[in-house]
Amino acid sequence: MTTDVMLTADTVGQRRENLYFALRNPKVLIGLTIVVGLALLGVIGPFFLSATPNEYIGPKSEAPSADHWLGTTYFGQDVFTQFVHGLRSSYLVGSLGGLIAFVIGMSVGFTAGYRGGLVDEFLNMLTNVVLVLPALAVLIVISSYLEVRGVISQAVIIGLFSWPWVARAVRAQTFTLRNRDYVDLAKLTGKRPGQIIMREIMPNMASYLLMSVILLFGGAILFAAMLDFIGMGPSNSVSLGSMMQQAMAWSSLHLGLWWWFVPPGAAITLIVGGLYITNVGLDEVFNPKLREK
Amino acid sequence: MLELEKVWKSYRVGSLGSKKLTAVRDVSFSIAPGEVLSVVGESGSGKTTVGKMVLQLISVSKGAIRLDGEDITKTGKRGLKEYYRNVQGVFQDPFSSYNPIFRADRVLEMVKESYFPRVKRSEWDSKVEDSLQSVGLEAGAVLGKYPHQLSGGQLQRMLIARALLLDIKVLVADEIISMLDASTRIDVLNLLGSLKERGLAVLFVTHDLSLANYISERVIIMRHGAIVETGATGKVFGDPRHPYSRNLLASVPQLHTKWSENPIPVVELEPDGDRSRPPAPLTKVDERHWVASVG
Amino acid sequence: AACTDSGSSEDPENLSIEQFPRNETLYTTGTAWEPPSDWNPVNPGQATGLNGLGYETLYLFDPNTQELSPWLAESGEWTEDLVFELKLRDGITWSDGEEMTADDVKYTVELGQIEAVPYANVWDWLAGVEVVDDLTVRFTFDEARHQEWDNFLFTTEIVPEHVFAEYSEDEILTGANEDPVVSGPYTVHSYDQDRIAWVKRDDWWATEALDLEVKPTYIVDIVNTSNEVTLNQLIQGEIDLSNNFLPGISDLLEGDPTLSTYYSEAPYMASANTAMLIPNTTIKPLDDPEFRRAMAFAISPGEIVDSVYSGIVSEASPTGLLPIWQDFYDQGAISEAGFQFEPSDAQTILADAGYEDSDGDGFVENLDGEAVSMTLNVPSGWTDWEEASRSIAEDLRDVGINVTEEFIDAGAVDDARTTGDFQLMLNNWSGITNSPWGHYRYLYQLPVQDNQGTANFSRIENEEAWQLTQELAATATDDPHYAEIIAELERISMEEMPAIPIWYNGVWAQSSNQVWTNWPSGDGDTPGVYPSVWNEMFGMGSIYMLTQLESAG
Amino acid sequence: MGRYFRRKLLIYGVTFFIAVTINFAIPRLMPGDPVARMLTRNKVANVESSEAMRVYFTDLFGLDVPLWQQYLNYWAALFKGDLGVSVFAFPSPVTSIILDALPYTLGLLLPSILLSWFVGNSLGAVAARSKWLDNTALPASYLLTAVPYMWLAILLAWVGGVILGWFPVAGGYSFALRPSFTWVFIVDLFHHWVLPFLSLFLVALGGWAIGMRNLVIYELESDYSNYLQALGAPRRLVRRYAFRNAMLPQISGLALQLGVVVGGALVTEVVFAYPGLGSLLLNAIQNQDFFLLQGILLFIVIGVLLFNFLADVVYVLVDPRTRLGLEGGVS
Amino acid sequence: MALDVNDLRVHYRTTKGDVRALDGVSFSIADGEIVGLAGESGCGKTTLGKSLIRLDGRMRHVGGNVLLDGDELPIGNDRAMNKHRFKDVSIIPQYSMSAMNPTRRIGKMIADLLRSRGLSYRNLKDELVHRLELVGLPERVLDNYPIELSGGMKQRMVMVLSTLLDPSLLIADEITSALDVSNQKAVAETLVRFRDMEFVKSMIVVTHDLSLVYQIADTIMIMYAGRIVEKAPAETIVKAPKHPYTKALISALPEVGLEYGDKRLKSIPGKPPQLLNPPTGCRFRARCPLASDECAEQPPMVDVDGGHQAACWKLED
Ligand SMILES: Nc1ncnc2c1ncn2[C@@H]1O[C@H](COP(=O)(O)OP(=O)(O)OP(=O)(O)O)[C@@H](O)[C@H]1O
Ligand SMILES: Nc1ncnc2c1ncn2[C@@H]1O[C@H](COP(=O)(O)OP(=O)(O)OP(=O)(O)O)[C@@H](O)[C@H]1O
Ligand SMILES: [Mg+2]
Ligand SMILES: [Mg+2]
Repeated sequence: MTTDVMLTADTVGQRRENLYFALRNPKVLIGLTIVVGLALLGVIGPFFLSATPNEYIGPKSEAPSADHWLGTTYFGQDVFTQFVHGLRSSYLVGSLGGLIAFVIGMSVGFTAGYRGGLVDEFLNMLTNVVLVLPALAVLIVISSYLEVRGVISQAVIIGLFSWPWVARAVRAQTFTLRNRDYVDLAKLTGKRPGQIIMREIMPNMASYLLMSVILLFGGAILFAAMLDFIGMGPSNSVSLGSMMQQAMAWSSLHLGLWWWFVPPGAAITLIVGGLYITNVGLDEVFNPKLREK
Repeated sequence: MLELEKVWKSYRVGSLGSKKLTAVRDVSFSIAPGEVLSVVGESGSGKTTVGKMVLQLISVSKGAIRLDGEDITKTGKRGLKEYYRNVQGVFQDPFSSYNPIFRADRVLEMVKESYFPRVKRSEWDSKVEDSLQSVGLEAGAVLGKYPHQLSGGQLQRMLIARALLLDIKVLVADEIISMLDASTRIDVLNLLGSLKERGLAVLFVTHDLSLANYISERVIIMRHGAIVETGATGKVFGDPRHPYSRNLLASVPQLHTKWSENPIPVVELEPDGDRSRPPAPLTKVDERHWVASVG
Repeated sequence: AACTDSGSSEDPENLSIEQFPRNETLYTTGTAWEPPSDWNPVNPGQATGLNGLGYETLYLFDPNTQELSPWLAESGEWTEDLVFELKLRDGITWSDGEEMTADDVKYTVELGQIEAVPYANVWDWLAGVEVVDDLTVRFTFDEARHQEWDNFLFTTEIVPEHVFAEYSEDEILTGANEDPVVSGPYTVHSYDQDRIAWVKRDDWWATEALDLEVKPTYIVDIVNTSNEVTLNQLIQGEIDLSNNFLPGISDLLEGDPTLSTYYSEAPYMASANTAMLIPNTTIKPLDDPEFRRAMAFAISPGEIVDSVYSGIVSEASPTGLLPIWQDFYDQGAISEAGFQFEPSDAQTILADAGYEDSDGDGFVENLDGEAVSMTLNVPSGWTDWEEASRSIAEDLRDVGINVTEEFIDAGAVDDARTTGDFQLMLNNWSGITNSPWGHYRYLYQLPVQDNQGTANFSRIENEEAWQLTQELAATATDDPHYAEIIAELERISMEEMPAIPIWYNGVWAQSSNQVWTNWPSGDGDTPGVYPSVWNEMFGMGSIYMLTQLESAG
Repeated sequence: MGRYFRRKLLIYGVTFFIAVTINFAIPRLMPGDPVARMLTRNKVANVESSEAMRVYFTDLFGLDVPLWQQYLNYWAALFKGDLGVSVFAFPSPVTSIILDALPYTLGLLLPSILLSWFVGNSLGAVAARSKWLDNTALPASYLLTAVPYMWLAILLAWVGGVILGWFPVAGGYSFALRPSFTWVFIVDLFHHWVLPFLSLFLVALGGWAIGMRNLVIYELESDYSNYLQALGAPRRLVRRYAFRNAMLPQISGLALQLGVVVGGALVTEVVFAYPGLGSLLLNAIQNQDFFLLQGILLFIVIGVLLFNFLADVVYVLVDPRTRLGLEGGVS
Repeated sequence: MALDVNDLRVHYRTTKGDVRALDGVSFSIADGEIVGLAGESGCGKTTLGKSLIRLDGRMRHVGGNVLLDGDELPIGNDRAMNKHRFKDVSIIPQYSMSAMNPTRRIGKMIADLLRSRGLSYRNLKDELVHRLELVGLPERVLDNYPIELSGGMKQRMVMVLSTLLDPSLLIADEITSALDVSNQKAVAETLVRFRDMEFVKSMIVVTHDLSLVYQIADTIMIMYAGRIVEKAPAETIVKAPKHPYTKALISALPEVGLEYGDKRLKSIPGKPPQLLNPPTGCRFRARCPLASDECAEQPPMVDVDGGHQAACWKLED
């Protein structure tokens, strides 16, 4: 039947369309290139660098040169080595912190949205409390409470505090989705709430969830940089934020060591900006209204 | 077989649930095997709510729903799963009854997963084929497709096939044809007809009086959450006693007769009152015909 | 507060801060970390300049000459073994016009009878104070702790009885004493969140008595900001004196002739205290003096001085005593028991003491064969210490001692140090004072308690050293026995190694010559005072900085 | 509506209670002893006397009683408006320290939030209708929101302060001045304010612009816009409506943003050594000043709750849709 | 002749190619005529209605022209079209519920709209109030926000607003499908009344409910897959349809009184074709019981008798 042939073509289109647009969307392309490129640098880079980031290997305060691509610090550490290691920890914090926040936000959001009623009100309250607590302040306090601060603990802390908006958004979306007929149908099939959330509701928010992950990832990187900058970062490793902190602490502005503080900030901007731009691109892909603009 | 006794439902509405809205008031009725019972009424009269309560998708505020004498509002989770072996539903919007991102036949697969986990694949496949057959679908044409690749009629029929996989006794059909095209709706309607011939009881929720008339033996007319008139279809539609029923019938557009040709004067109806009070009682006006007294 | 008609007024007190002529104002920073809030010398914490510009001490102590000279006091002497008689200068007036008398001195010292007053401990060995006449006070002692008494004389600020007697005990201990009535060369002009301004008094006693005149009419001290900011302001000439550690200053000194430091070349800064590696001697293998000595040989102070501090500090003497006490350095002891950076020696000592790497992980084990793994804690955010500890840990690892640096919250460092829950840490609480006695008390104080708040963080139990330290306290500086005790203590310290001296932190001072010149310096043979506004420094002669400054004109 | 607000108030009340409790707990969970820190900071190193002082001050700060007692005392004091005495800036009362810092924070944050909101929204609205602007301003906005505050601050300080020397890079005003209503002072204040302001303004700007653009596009696609256009309404009117409606979520967004105003712009204040609550907070933490820390956190919580509540109220007032929703109507 | 549409072609641009939603549509409407437009979902009814007033961003005017009262409507030119909208052509949209700015009082919105069209709200207000009363709305609704009105009230409000300037042509797209029967009737009757009172000259009523459109329309057009297949007076379409598609459509409609036991209704097998690549020839071919080889050619629209046209090769049968 001709109609059937048509339909098949149509389906494949619908499913592939998103991929097609995603791969053709310049924003997604540019954004991903930046993010993935820097990630690769952070992951692979350290294997090619002999020095550890804090080692004094070169002359002090030297401008970028062939030997030291990004110059050296006030103590003669190689800025490029630090930069590469910093990238690595930024990505680690970003992904771990983002993931934790995502999981919490999702759980709270789904539970509140699906259950409704008292459970919802309670979780809403919890969300509000976390939202009301001055996150930065609490983070600082908790960070200082942890005697030894590592990238992981930092990520956990960030994760524990950045979920509320995800929870809110997921809750709102769940509210609308839980009234869909197919949810009722799943109930009529004797499915438990957990199964319904996982198998009926969540897949329908996939694009949205993906974007939340992206935003959380970027947010966690920024937050971590902020903490690092005020000296609440991981104590024994190099991060992009702590590079800026060190640069400031050792008067790089006045000594003219711009190569010390410009690259880390630029990298964060690029990563987060790249993520955001990817996000817009994806948004255009998933939301045809924006695509047509 | 299925019996509702003095069922009430109120929703909490307004922000933070500050208000109560009584959607269904003191509704009692029963359906026998092989019978189609239509529920008609204006938008918001509580039809869907009744259907969902029968399906236990929403809780009952007061009253009892009995299947073969057992009050299912009291059974727990396990009991509910058993209940669904007997009572299933199909909803208004065929497209939203399917999760758009999965293949349509997933609804069938889910039934296997929940109720027939041990049935062999081949056995199951033939069972599916049979039930698709009985709703007039060709397995090859619908299996493995995504919802948007199928027509509304196909989707609705597949949902009915899904219900049939379970050997059900009662089907709740909530406006299952109102989203369909004029021509496909007939297919679905005729399917319901054949189901009833097979002994299924159908609760047919609709706002289209002509369809109700076409398919059902008995009808319930609801207004403001309560029953205003009920009885055998022929009697109710042929001799509507309640002013609301009359208004309703007069408003139905019909082919071949224009409104202008036999103008029925529209009667002013009493407005919506205090819904928490019990509604006007039904009085028998004829054999198999009850009407609520007009206050 | 500002007067509206200030233009016509000649009185500098009536000028508001924006009207201060730049060439009569000294801008300082580096001391205050919090908004000025406390003008009470009796409780802990005080606004910059309160001790020295406002309240004054009876004596001044010159660290370079190790001499105590009378200040508010005209003279004082031990009239008997246990009696000290002090004569106050005549004609000292408080800023409210009242005369300062012997009663004020008696009152101040007796305030120490309140337990929570910082100098309450003087009453452990002081028996009584009596006013002999208007200007004479007689102290009688249970025990003549000469060094401690000297210390008391140049650190305790005399407060006006007529003001403080009005205060309740609570007010004395916790009050802010706003509008302080002072004896010194300046009074508080005004203050704000981030600064305090002092204005010169025209009836300061020393102008007449000692022919001293402080040059700046105004002193504005700025609450500490970041290094970056301070550096910038210093270069711009907005700030005249910064008394805080400014990384990179040595690089800037070369290019900027208007900047100056105490010394014009390395180490640039005078030494203020000894930064030491504190081992916890209650745990293995740090309980072993030989092990501690091996560590001393393994660490390269030179690396820290050069890399971390770019040469603005100097390496510590193995005795740990500050250079002001170099006359007491006992060369014999040093050549016998001293140490210097020599990794091979460190390894030899380790091997001789039986520490070896038997499992081949590159690090030595305990004598019982247990693996050694220690952490060196410094407060995170103390960037110079962080860098220094990296260097130390690396040096130690190089000789096979497994140490990792670990930066933890400053509060956690405090806790660890107090409770003894640490392995290694850096500490520098032994600084300039009138006698090495302070240093040894810091090292050896006994008994060791559960909480060690201020001294003996190594928790070393050396009765002999503590005995000697107490003896030192009771010995007068001119007593020939004095130097002997110190020499003995030096030897014990280098053998026992209760703490490993590494470098001397500086009396950080960077000054700009754009507005004021003739800053005190350690160059040449002028025995310069320290160019510092640290509160305790005025009592150690920094007040002379203000009388010697010259306007750059 | 009264019922709605009563319930809201109740919820806010409970949230406040929990948040305050957490505020109380947080500093006490930190390592270190504030009194010991205070004594060491002030070089009270006299071995014999320091113990006596420790006891005295521990008692003075009420830290010697059991935790539950401290908690009750804390609430009792709170109701008397007494936030205690600062350890760090002893013996100043916490309230006065906070109130002293508040004007700087407000002076820096209010303008930067309000202006970035205003400019960002205008920019977003314009971008929504101009392809050219959309392609230039939007990527720039994304980059701006991605910039870490401190980095922008450092760059501004470096370029505007160190290299060009146009602006001072630290402090709220010159050390040669005292706050007063004189031209000299105001100009100077402004001069110091420019760079920190810019760093906050620029980063926030991008976010608003992006949000506004998306909202306006969404509104332009809505049914009412379509209907207006079908009735031949000129684009101007359609856009005006779209802009107004897109504004509503932005208004409550603004209110929420204003809620965190009292939290201060910590990193900015740190970079520019700007006096304000942010740097105060950092100081309080670094010095284990329980009382100051509690006080600041309390201020922040109150600020956030207050403005959240305000956002709720504003929303109900400006958007008729919510008003009906509250009354339990159906649409 | 109020409206004359000639060979109108409107396509949707999509990534996969053009959807030929209107593929050569020609018809005309007389003054005072109400034309019902019916057909299965997706056949292009909405597209036709919209194309006469406002092409949206994805619609493309490919060919054909539209004459209204003898003047050509510049339907492909959004800007030029603007002056005709509201005044000459107006629309009652499918989404009356959300057609009004939710944050503006209705009266204010109308005033804004009129003013932006260079008209005076004050002058028109009396007429507006008059018409509101006609549909049973009090004057004070002008001070309400849309949300404060019930669905039916909103619908009537939009009806009054859309016809306020007495347009020559009114397009009413599925305006009753969301309503229950009593409201449907009221709305339908209002439309007729508007025509009778000459608020609008002629009207296209788009719906898929034949029985409803039969109640009010003078003429009914049946669309199938982007084309008009039959056009005739309402009575004729219902009682004597010519096109096999129309016949099938009519026979699929139940009536009050008809019961399942009496007579089975029959549906049309199959599904309408995709408009992305429509089949050549008669588009109903695949589902038509009468289809034969000649149907591979596109059948022309032929006059059956006065005012009755159909496009089918098998009209004689
Ligand atoms: N989940 C819910 N929460 C609150 N109120 C509800 C909910 N579901 C339905 N209602 C209200 O209950 C009343 C009855 O609704 P119901 O859906 O049963 O009507 P209906 O007769 O099915 O109408 P329709 O013909 O429009 O489907 C309506 O006023 C509706 O607004
Ligand atoms: N924006 C669009 N982009 C692509 N194709 C479209 C778009 N809008 C409509 N179409 C297609 O154009 C054809 C005609 O659509 P139209 O909305 O005019 O149908 P309709 O007859 O009004 O249907 P219904 O009764 O469901 O409203 C359909 O095949 C539809 O899929
Ligand atoms: Mg319903
Ligand atoms: Mg349509």
